[in-house]
Amino acid sequence: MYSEKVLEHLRNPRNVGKIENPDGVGKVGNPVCGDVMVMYLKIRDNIIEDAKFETFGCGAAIATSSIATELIKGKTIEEALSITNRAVADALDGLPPQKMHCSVLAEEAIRSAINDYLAKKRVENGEGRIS
Amino acid sequence: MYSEKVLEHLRNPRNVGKIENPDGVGKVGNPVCGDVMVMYLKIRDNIIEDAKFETFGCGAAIATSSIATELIKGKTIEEALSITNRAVADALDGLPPQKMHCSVLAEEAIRSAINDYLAKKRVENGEGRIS
Amino acid sequence: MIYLDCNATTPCDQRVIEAMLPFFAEKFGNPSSLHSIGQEAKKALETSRHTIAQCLGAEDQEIIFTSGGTEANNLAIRGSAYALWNKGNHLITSAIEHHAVLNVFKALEKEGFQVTYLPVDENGLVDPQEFKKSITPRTTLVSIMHANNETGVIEPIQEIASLAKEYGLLFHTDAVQTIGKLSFNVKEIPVDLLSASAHKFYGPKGVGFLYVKKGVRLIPQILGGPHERGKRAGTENVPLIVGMAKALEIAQANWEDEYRHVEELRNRLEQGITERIREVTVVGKNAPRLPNTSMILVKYVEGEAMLLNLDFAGICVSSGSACTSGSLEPSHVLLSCGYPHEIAHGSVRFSLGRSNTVEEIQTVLEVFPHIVEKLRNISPFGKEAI
Amino acid sequence: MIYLDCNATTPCDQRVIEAMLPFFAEKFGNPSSLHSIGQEAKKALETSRHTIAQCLGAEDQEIIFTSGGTEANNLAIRGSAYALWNKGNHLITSAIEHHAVLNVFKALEKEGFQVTYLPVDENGLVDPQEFKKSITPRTTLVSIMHANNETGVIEPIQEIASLAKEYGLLFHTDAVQTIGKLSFNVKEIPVDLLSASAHKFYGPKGVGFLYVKKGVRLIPQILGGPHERGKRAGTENVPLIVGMAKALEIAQANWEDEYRHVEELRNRLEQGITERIREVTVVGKNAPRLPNTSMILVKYVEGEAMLLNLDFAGICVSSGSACTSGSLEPSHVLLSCGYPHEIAHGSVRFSLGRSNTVEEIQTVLEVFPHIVEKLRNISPFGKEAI
Ligand SMILES: Cc1ncc(COP(=O)(O)O)c(C=O)c1O
Ligand SMILES: Cc1ncc(COP(=O)(O)O)c(C=O)c1O
Repeated sequence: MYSEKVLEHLRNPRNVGKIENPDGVGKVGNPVCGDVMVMYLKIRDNIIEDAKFETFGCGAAIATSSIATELIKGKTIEEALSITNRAVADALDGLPPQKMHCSVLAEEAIRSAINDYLAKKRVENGEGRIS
Repeated sequence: MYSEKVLEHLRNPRNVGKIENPDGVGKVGNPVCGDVMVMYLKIRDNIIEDAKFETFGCGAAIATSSIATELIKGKTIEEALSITNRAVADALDGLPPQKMHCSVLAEEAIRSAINDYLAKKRVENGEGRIS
Repeated sequence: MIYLDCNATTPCDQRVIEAMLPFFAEKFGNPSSLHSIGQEAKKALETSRHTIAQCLGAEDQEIIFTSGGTEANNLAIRGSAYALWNKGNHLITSAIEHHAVLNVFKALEKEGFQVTYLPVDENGLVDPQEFKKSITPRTTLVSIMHANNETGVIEPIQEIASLAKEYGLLFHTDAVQTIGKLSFNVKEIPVDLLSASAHKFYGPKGVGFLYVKKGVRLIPQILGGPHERGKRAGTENVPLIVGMAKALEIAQANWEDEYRHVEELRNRLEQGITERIREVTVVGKNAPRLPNTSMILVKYVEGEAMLLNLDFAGICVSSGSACTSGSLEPSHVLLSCGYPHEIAHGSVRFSLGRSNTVEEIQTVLEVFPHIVEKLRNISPFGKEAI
Repeated sequence: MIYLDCNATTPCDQRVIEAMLPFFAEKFGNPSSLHSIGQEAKKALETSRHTIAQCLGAEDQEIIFTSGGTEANNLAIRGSAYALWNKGNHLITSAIEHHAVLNVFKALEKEGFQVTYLPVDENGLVDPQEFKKSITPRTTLVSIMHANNETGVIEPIQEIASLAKEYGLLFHTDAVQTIGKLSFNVKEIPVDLLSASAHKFYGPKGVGFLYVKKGVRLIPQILGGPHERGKRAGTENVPLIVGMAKALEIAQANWEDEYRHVEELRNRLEQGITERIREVTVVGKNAPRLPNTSMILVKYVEGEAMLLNLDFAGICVSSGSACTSGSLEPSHVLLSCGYPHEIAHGSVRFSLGRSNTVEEIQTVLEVFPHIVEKLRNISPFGKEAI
């Protein structure tokens, strides 16, 4: 049911683990539903220098997390934010219909980690202060 | 579904045909139902000397007719009348349930042919006359 | 043995057996299993579905596997009658359908549906105009068989399907006797549902399929796991499905040659019989017919007696349909054609197949007249006509 | 490949294949045909029925052939619920039945029946006293599976069957996972209906049977010809039925040896896993269980991910039941046992068979801990516990 690409990413997931002192962290999903993704980002000059993930979930959840980190590494924040779940699935040569939600989760994880970074930056820049 | 004995009687039916000037004739069944048996008897001194049949019908109908003629040949009228449909079926090593009615037909054919004989005899003996 | 009972069942083609064999013990996985052994089976399942879909001009997801023609008919009729229950409760079929169709309609009648059983003419043909007249505003479904299993007569389903479409009715055809013998393209004949059974075209018994046009709703009849897109539960019968696909592929590749072959033999048989035996009738002779089927009525004798005597001579035929062989009633098909009971009782069906030969037909033509003579000799009827 | 998914399906035994083979192309007749080729098939059919009946202590006419366990369950439940409709509309089953049972009951609920789904304890056991309490004057039928396909837990059906008898209820058991693995005698356990499926005991897929105790009325679900004493229409699947009989015969002759063999391997597997991997649970460990089944819950990781990684290593297992493998919900069986969702998601089912070896189990014990480690390493959970 899975493409070779999915299986390959499950076999050898890229960028597994935490990043110490990450610039952004995104946690999406719910253990009750069987999928939790945590994405860690290192960002410098608007560029995603490093991305890592931790995932509790099925084969597709792990593979989409893995490919997602690859897709965003080296990208600008804007580029990363424009990555859709379709693009994640396509990068894996497709997903079975009942697993498409994993690609949605990956998209959300990227978005959530970047938003975390942007929020922190706003605080640092004083943008977060009540004026 | 049929016993070897049924098939053997169908293969080589005994006593097929008419008897010229029979002492008794019995015709039972109905072409609409798919079974008609005609039994011809030659009777002397209360003994069935000869029996022949003509049958339109399935394998079981032909086999029961054939065995019935065998069963009654050489028997007294009383003996012949005591032959039940079960006895006819048993003589063929049994019949499938949906074919048991053929043995009933054979019993009826015997009975009908003997009754015909007895009726004719009563007429001959003047018993049939209105007194 | 001379086997002339191909409408009852056919032997598996050797290539079909070879195609099935690896799936019993080597590639034995459950297609629902996610591991490689399961996925290998899943792949074979989907490849088979594709092969079958291609043969019919259908899309893969329009093919639902069943345990045979009977189940396919049940699923099609009951499944769609209930899916359309809110639109209407009037259904139309014909008087000469197989029992796997007729008995479903009879059950539905008891459950509150109204069913019209269209009559047929003396050739066994449904009249499309009669069909049109029987349509009511409450009509939802019409089921007319493609070819009759007893007589081989081919119904005008192209016309009926078009009319059904025009009136917005669902159209089902029991094509169990035609799939494999003729070519069928669902793009040419606009059917919504079509039943087929592998063992009629040199595939294995116990497997068939239902073509379900995209968008047609069907209430599943066997419930359980999410197999067959929720339309039919139960672990898929992978080896037999692979066998069915192979059998259909072979049949489709050769149907025209086979058509000519069996038609020539069948015509030779019919000509020989009518020349050699007095007072016989070939049913549906003037109607479009399957090339392999010959239903013969022999006056004054009964069908089963002929069948058994032919069997003694090593010739396998049927008297009416195999399904009703236990029953005492003559064929409902022949009665519907207007033959009286006593004539309908005297039926023999010869149904030929790809491996029959001219020599075999010659043997039948030598043997059969003697059998009829023997039985007519036993019969109390018809002697005066000699 | 190390195949540890025997509850999903088993490969056909070579003797089974050999028994089936002649019936595809040589003895290929339709059992309804009256000629010798048909009667030869008919004889094989009835001999197979006899063999199966003997294995269960049943009478021949109590065995109805179906297209598998799913169809047998559907026929048993729907067929008897409607046959008893006039007596009452309350039915009882358990929460942990296979979907081929559960989904029939769910459909019956929509059709006006009331269904009690008995809960189970943490071991997955139904409580016979709970069952007794759920009986109402309108109760007609109870269906409790013999052994659960996911956990292998064996339900107290002897007690439940006796209670059902006492209260005049019909008792059905889905014995798909036990027939072939254990011995079953219908004289000892008073069931009225029992379902079985050949592909679970080294027979072919697509064939099963329903035991129907003499006198039990059943509304047929597939209508057509008069096959199977009017209880199930459709040309009989002779080769597969012959194969099923052979498979059951073999299984019955060896079940005790096999029982000991797989139990020893299973215990070795469970001991090895619990020694080597922290925070794992063996489901139903304290309940009577099938000797071949081990449902293991591994904290912090998800079942499918374990399954696929095991497959990379050439080891075939399942995560929950094969049937629900497409779904996102964790096993309803584990949830019914009271496990929280996140734990239930981490399930792997090992189900062993006759051909597994100690070496294979050893390999699993070497490979599996690494897989769990790898996946726990990927997981955001459970690291603090290391
Ligand atoms: C026209 C027709 N429909 C349905 C069937 C039933 O199919 P199956 O034998 O696969 O149950 C048959 C043959 O038996 C048939 O000839
Ligand atoms: C307990 C149980 N019941 C029913 C079934 C369904 O049987 P089949 O696969 O023959 O449809 C299965 C297996 O799939 C099962 O494990």
